[in-house]
Amino acid sequence: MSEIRIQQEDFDSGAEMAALEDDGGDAGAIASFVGLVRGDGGLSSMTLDHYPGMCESEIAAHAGEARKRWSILALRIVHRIGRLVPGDRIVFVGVASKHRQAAFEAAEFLMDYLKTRAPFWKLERRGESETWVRARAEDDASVKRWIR
Amino acid sequence: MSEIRIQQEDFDSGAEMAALEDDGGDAGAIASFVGLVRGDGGLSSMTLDHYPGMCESEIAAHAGEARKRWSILALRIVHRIGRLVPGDRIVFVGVASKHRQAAFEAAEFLMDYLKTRAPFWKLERRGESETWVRARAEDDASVKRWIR
Amino acid sequence: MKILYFAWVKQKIGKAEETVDMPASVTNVATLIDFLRKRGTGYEEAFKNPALIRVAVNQQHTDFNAIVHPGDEVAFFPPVTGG
Amino acid sequence: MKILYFAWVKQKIGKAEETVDMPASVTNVATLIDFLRKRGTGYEEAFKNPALIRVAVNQQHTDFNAIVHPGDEVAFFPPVTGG
Repeated sequence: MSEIRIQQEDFDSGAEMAALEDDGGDAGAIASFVGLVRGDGGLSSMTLDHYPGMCESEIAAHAGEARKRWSILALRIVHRIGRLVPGDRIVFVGVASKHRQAAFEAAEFLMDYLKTRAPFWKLERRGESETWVRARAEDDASVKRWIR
Repeated sequence: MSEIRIQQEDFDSGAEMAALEDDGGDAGAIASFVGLVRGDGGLSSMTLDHYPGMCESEIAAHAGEARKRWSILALRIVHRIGRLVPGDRIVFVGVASKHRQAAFEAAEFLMDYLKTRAPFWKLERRGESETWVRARAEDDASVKRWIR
Repeated sequence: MKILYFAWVKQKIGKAEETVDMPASVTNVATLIDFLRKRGTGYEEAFKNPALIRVAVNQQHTDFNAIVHPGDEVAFFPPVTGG
Repeated sequence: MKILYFAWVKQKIGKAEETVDMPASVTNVATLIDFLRKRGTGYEEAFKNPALIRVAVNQQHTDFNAIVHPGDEVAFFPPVTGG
């Protein structure tokens, strides 16, 4: 089973983990990732813009691709939008599989794709100045691992 | 901060995640892993033997090694011992870091080392027969990634 | 044709979406950009450096050679920065 | 010298730990194994195939060439299978 949500409200990482444990059936391994807003360089807030519709379909397509590549028993992705402050959760990705290698790889694959393909954009506020985050070459390099 | 526990009683993955989020300070990334007992091939229970003292020091040494290799803000390892049944949690590993690559790599590193170095042994029961789990060549190959 | 803008492309153009009648000169994304650039200074500013712009046609990532049709939904945005 | 056994090594020998006086013949792990094998059928059975046995001296993984001393804690066990 796959659950994919894009939402303004916060999520509970523990509740997402518990749901994965429940949905995972005979899973032996659950790998998860939580992304949080960092307060680096005086960041006061971050606002996430997104492309409704395309966001959901891009993420669903990559979840489908992950299911083709790895044996996945359950998968959950939650991505927040709107205004967030340092310490806030941004994203949860969790994968339940029989084996740990598959669970870790699928979770990393999904995170790399969220960073480089899913239509989200971050606007950072520091004091009075607002800047759109520029795509990192590092993220592009990271996603290239999965191309085959 | 590092928390390492070896215990008979169950743990709550969500509570471990919440503690990592609290301890992580300005972490941007938390990667975690939960290992569960699978009921493959009619497994009815699994009993974990361990070497008290050496277990704690081996795990602490590897947590220290992970801290040398990656920039880690918080780290939690919980490993259960004693009798477990299918669906039971065995192990939790969680790492908070500024960046996702470090968090994922450190969590995988710690799991690979727990599998191949920490003195735990699994006794599987299927019906009336009990067998000690043999070390998997795959796990040895997996840990070799980290040797440098 | 429905056109959507996101992130700083939206800010420069000053709107999130609009519906335009596709002129005969527009056959693909590149010629659509040429057409849009002439619509005002916000557009000119947004499309000044096309290397910074990404495009999706009908919610699929594509490139400037992609053919466009009157009923399409075309979105312009900077490289994505999610996760 | 304190000797510990784990997993099937413990089952074959029939005890989890014991204290032995180290004879002069014992200098390293290999000669300690030779000494222990003569203590009974359980020991002989446990150490029959030394390739299956791992050893820790004073709670550090090591190999059969490791030197041992009278006050040491030596543990014998199969390859670990944690996680």
